[in-house]
Amino acid sequence: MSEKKPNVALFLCKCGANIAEFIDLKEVEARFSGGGKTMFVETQDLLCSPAGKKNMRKALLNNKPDVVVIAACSPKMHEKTFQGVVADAGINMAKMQMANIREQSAWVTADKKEATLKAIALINAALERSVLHDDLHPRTMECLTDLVIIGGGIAGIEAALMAASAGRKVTIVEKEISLGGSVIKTEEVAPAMECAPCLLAPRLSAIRDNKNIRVISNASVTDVLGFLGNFKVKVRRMARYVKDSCIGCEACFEVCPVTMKSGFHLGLGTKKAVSTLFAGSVPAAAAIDKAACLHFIDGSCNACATVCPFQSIDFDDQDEDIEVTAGAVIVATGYGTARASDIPGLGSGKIDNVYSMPEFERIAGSNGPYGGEIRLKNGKPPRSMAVIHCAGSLSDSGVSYCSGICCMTAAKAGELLHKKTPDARIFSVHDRLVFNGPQQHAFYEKQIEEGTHYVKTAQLRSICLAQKDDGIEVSAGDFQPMTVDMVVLSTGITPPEGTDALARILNADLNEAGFFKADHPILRAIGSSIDGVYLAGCCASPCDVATAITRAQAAAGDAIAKLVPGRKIELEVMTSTIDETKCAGCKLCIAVCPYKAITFDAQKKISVINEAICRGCGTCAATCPGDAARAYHFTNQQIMAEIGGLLHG
Amino acid sequence: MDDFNPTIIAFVCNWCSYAGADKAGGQKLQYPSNVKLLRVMCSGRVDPQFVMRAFRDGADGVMVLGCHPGDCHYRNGNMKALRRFRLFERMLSQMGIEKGRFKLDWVSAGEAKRFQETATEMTDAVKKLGPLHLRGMVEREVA
Amino acid sequence: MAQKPKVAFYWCASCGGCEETIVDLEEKVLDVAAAVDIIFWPCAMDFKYSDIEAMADGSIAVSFVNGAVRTSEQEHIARLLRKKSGLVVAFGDCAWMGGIPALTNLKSKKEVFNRSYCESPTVVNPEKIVPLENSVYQGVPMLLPKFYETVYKLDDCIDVDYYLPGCPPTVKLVLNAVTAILAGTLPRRKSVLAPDKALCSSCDRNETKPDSMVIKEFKRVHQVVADPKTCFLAQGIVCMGPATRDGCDYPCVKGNMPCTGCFGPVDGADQGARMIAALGGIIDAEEEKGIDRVLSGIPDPAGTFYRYGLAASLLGSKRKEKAQ
Amino acid sequence: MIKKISIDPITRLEGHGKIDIYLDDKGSVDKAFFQVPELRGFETFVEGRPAEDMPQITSRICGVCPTAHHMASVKALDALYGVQPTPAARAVRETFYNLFMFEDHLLHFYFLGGPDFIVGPDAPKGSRNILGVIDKVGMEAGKKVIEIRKRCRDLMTHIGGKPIHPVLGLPGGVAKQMTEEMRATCKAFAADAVAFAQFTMTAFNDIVLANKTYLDIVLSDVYYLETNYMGMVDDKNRVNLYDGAVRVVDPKGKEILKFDPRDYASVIGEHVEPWTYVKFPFLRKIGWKGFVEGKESGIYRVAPIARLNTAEGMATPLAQAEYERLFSTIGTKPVHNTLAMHWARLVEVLYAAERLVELASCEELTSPDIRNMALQTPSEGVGIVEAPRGTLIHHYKTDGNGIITQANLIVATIGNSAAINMSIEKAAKKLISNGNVTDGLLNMVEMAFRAYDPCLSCATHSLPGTMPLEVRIKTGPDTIVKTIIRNSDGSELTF
Repeated sequence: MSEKKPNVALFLCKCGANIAEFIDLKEVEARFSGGGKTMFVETQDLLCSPAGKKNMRKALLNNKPDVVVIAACSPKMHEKTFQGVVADAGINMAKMQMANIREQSAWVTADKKEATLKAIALINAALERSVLHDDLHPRTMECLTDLVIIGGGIAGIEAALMAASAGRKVTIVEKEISLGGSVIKTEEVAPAMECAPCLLAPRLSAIRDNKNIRVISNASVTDVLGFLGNFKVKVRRMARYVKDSCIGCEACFEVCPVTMKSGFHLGLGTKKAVSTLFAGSVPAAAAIDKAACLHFIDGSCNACATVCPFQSIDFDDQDEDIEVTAGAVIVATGYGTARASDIPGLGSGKIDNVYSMPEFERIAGSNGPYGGEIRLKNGKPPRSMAVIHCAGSLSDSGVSYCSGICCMTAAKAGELLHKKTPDARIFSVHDRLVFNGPQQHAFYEKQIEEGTHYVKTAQLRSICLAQKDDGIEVSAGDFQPMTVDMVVLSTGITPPEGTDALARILNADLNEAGFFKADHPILRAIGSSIDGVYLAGCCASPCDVATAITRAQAAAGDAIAKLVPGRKIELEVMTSTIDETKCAGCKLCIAVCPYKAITFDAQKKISVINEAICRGCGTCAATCPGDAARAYHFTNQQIMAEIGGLLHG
Repeated sequence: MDDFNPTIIAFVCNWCSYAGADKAGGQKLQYPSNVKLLRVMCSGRVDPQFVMRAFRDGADGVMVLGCHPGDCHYRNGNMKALRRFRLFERMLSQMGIEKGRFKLDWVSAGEAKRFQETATEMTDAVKKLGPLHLRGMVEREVA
Repeated sequence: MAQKPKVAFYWCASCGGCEETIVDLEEKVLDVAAAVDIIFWPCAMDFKYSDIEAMADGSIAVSFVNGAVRTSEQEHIARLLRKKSGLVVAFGDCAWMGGIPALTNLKSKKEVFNRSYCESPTVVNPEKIVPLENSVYQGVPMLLPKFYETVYKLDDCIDVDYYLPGCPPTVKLVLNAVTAILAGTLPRRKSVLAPDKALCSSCDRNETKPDSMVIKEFKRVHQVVADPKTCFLAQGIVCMGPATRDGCDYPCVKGNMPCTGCFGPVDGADQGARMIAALGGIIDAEEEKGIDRVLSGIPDPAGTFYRYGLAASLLGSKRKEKAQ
Repeated sequence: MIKKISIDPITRLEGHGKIDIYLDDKGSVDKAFFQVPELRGFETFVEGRPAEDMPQITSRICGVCPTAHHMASVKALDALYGVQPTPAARAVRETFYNLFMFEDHLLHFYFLGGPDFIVGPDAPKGSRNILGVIDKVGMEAGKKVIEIRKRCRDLMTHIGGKPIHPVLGLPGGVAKQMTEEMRATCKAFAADAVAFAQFTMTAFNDIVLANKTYLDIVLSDVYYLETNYMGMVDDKNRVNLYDGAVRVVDPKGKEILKFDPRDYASVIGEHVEPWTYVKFPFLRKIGWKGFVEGKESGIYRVAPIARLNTAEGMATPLAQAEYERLFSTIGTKPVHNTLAMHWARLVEVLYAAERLVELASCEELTSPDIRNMALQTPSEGVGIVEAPRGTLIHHYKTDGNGIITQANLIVATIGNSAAINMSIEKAAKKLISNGNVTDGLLNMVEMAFRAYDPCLSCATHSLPGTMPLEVRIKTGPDTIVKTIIRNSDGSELTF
């Protein structure tokens, strides 16, 4: 507060008839003219019009008030506009306060007298608070421009390539030993029926050859500190016992005596204790499964090491903690699927030839356990198949929502079998169907033409599978039971395992479904609740490959646009601050800060706000029991004055 | 007392409730002029001191309006407000201030109608309760 | 008149603990006695005011007034003292914020009389006799001062220059104040003569408080055996430290009991509202039910957060119908 | 024609005290009233507060004897929650309590009551204060007084947080464990305390008892009042300040009541007068018979002499010896001489000091087992201690959640309020004749009153401090015949 009372200029806007018709502006003007309350009061037709702004500017330059109060429309409409005008007249933008007499009085109060009185109260409140305003100045900060991408599926890969192409250094952190994510486990991408591995192959090699991209595989993110433009990401790389010099020649595979179920094949196929994820993977290097390897169990075997032409086997490899700095983090952790075995009645795991969709994708995959040959347990190709839609979805027990993409995948499953065995009988047992847009819909029609029976049931939940001599009987109350060789359960899409943990590490919010919550569902679907943490692919919500890639591109693009080498980033102006002389270091503000912007300075024994992270919500100011935390532009004094103004206007 | 014309202060968060009020304005939804708005960035910014000051300075009722749970622009400021005012309300009732005079509620940016209804209901409720007369108390016996 | 500055003490509604602090100055009291001329006025003032009124205004250098104002007599004397004194210092919580007696502001005068004179288990009072401002006893008129509806802090009645916090103020604080007065090194008028910072800043248990603290359950002091080293809040025990002014050297905490807030709020804060806001913010519960479960550990918010300062809270007193 | 003499304020209990003496037309005393014009309403505002906060809230009833209220309150909480304090807790509490009694009694003897005797009733008023005392007993002794008190207060700070408004007590225990280091300090202090108590007793013998004039005053019937007496005793009917049963003897010294604290309400009634804020306790067994002396009066007295009268001895050897000497010297039991309070007080000082010695070497004192957590659902509890100024009673009722629903407090001094009235009247009657008020009146009345040590925290804490008084002889409420003012600096005006 300055010693001498600041001079206040008050502008009243008629807003055409919008305000003038409902509020007696003459009376308002009279109420605030003279009496020391204001320096001058000026009524204009349309303040936001070029003429209005020009007049305002003139009045400001002539009278040089310290503070400007504008009684007009909602600040959400024109706060920026008028901040510009006053700034243009050499007055700090924070020395302008709007009184929203249009939306809050003129338009909502029938009685003109009442409307006028309310307008007077609102203006009075604005006056009372505005004289206490302090200048605010835009603040900027140097920023890092590199990216860390969590997840090396198609979305992560796409984002990495895009950022790298813009010259940014990118680090991909992948939990598997090689990139590829879910798409690499898929044979084809519907409805275009593009070969998924073929989509990936060129991108994988591009990644391998790109100097700007570093891949840390067999690794996970253990901690993330910082904020947009300045993140520290801690990564733990698990030992793989094979050096990067390995090119994946597979020479060691033959000599490895240990055969085990392959996770890549979801247990349907096998691999050796030393293996790569798939042929031609990036990174190419194989890895040793320590739990299964005889060398580690009893030291009895050394076969791979002896046979390796590149001396790449390294039994002494250790887990390693790596710290990476970046300006932004892109989350591309993909999705999981509902566990079919959890679904009652559908006998997954108990009845032969009942598969979940991911399992079927492996079976159908040319890089799968059977080289892409769709077959039953007995090795014969299925003559008939039933796909159960929404398996475990739309239920309180399993996935409560519609994933929106499984119907397409279900149809694709039929198509895959149809291609291999054109006369196979295919049933699609469903309640509701979701096919978005012309391509998907056309694909659905094609299935019907090709003879797929779309069987509608209202009793999805009570579908029951039973092993019969001639196959698996699929029955529910309301359709003719069918007996088929193979049943595929179209399971719903869930957040991938570890999402909760990662969200905690990132301090980011999740939505009800457990996916990462978007900063704004419409305006900013690729932003998380944390500035500088982006969402690409399925981690925000289930989507098809095309959307996943689009999101990846959008996320990378937004990050690239925000973080430009040599350019500073603008920071929130209305942040909060802590008065060092008053702070007792009671720490209570630290817990309430939604952005972890407050930390405890052990030397000074006080709390400190990192104004680069602070978004100015003011919760700390409302919390501080010692009156040390202060929210710029919303200080206790200003708000108290506003209250007084409203009540005594 | 039909002629009793209460004053009600509503602390509204910038992102949801203030916008909701703007929308009510845009749709010309009429509500009692007794309700006067005060903008804060987040319902989590509303310090119980503000509410007490409003009562002391002559408000007959006070509302704090924020985003619906889960929709807070600042993640969970509204939940902090909820917890705070849960405790605060118990103190208020000890101080003899009736429940109906204070209200914490959620109004989203889209809920113009809900804003109108909330404002109207609050005004009716406070009208029924009559003047708070807190200043009557503060007008002390001491000269 | 002695050349030594005259210092007066007066007690309104108080317990005598503030005077006891003076006695606790021990040997130092002799130094103080040497430096100033301590005079006590109640006698002369209580009844016949003429000789005080005869004194020149401001002829008392400093008046230390302790106790809250509950009766017309106390108010009258406070006013007279103000008139005659250069400085008036509100000595202790009762004078500064109403103190413990201000908890009566949660009750009405009627309730006080009923409880004390009619409904107590030992009172034998079939005719429901209660003390009266004017009564006639055995043909003799008897007078008692007016008993107000509400307890007031001193500056509700008179202009106060400085405030000494505490229930009672500590010896150290009193000596500092007296020294400052004698040396003429008082801070700006209206100051509270103690650090403008919260207690946690000096409490040695603060370092045991986790940086980011949430509270899952509030425990009442009798429900737990408090660890003698750990921050009380960290143990889920309400400690007023964060919302209470520093300067007492936290004797209660050293006695392994939480701060109850007797040094009042820091400048510009309402102690109770502040504590409610702070504790409310860190409650670890989502929906109403859960929150209420946590809050059940604070059965008496008003009495807990305004233990010594109800008269100084923004609400001041339980709401009463307009005083006729 | 009624003449009225006002002594205002004589002192304060919960506030100021005021004495009105009315003369009949012959100019001799018709009646006298002791008025207390203030009330803070603790019983009312503690309703709704959590019981566990009572020890700290109720200690604010009196800043001179906060520990008495604190301890009565804690004992009420023990009863409320149906728990016995652990042996360690009990030892710590009793240590703390005896430190307090020792200090408070000494404070009274040297700072408040003592000057009357040590310096002398007829000594220049300006010197009748602690400085005067130091003068008389010698600077060395004077330093000793201040030093021993300081050590006592420091020790209390270590044990209970604060000497004024301590934070020690919790139901079934205490908040803080005592360390071996604290025990050592206690031991050292206790030894010196006994020595100092004996020193004080000797001073009292030499200066007061050896002085015929003083002794006559003590024994003069101006300060003689025959009443019942109340006090707490242990299982051997010896004085106990912290715990025990409450015993009542009649003016002949015969036990007429012995009750457990929880039954207090069936024993004690309180009478209300419209002209004062204090109540007048009496024995229900006899009933309220007005302000009268003797066997048929329900009025009883509390505080040191009352305790000695009630008990059959002291629990510690040196104190027991002094106890016997007191009664043999005065020659009656009970002793009805109000001024014997001072002597009795010193006997208790000695007892407290000796008790401290015992406690300091008590095994459990430093045990970590300071809380009994077997709390029962609370409903009602009574706690009684012997405060410096007499039997102090706290009684709480709560809901199942331990929130106070009703409280009743019988403050020690209130126990004497009726007796104080009568002592004043009696003194006045003896000292005023034909409307002549001698200047000596002020001090004599003051002595009668001060003997009760009714929680004087005002004038009597003054330095230099005589209690300022004003006597006005009036014809009717507003016409003043004669005014005598004695200012706090001792100067006296008559006009």
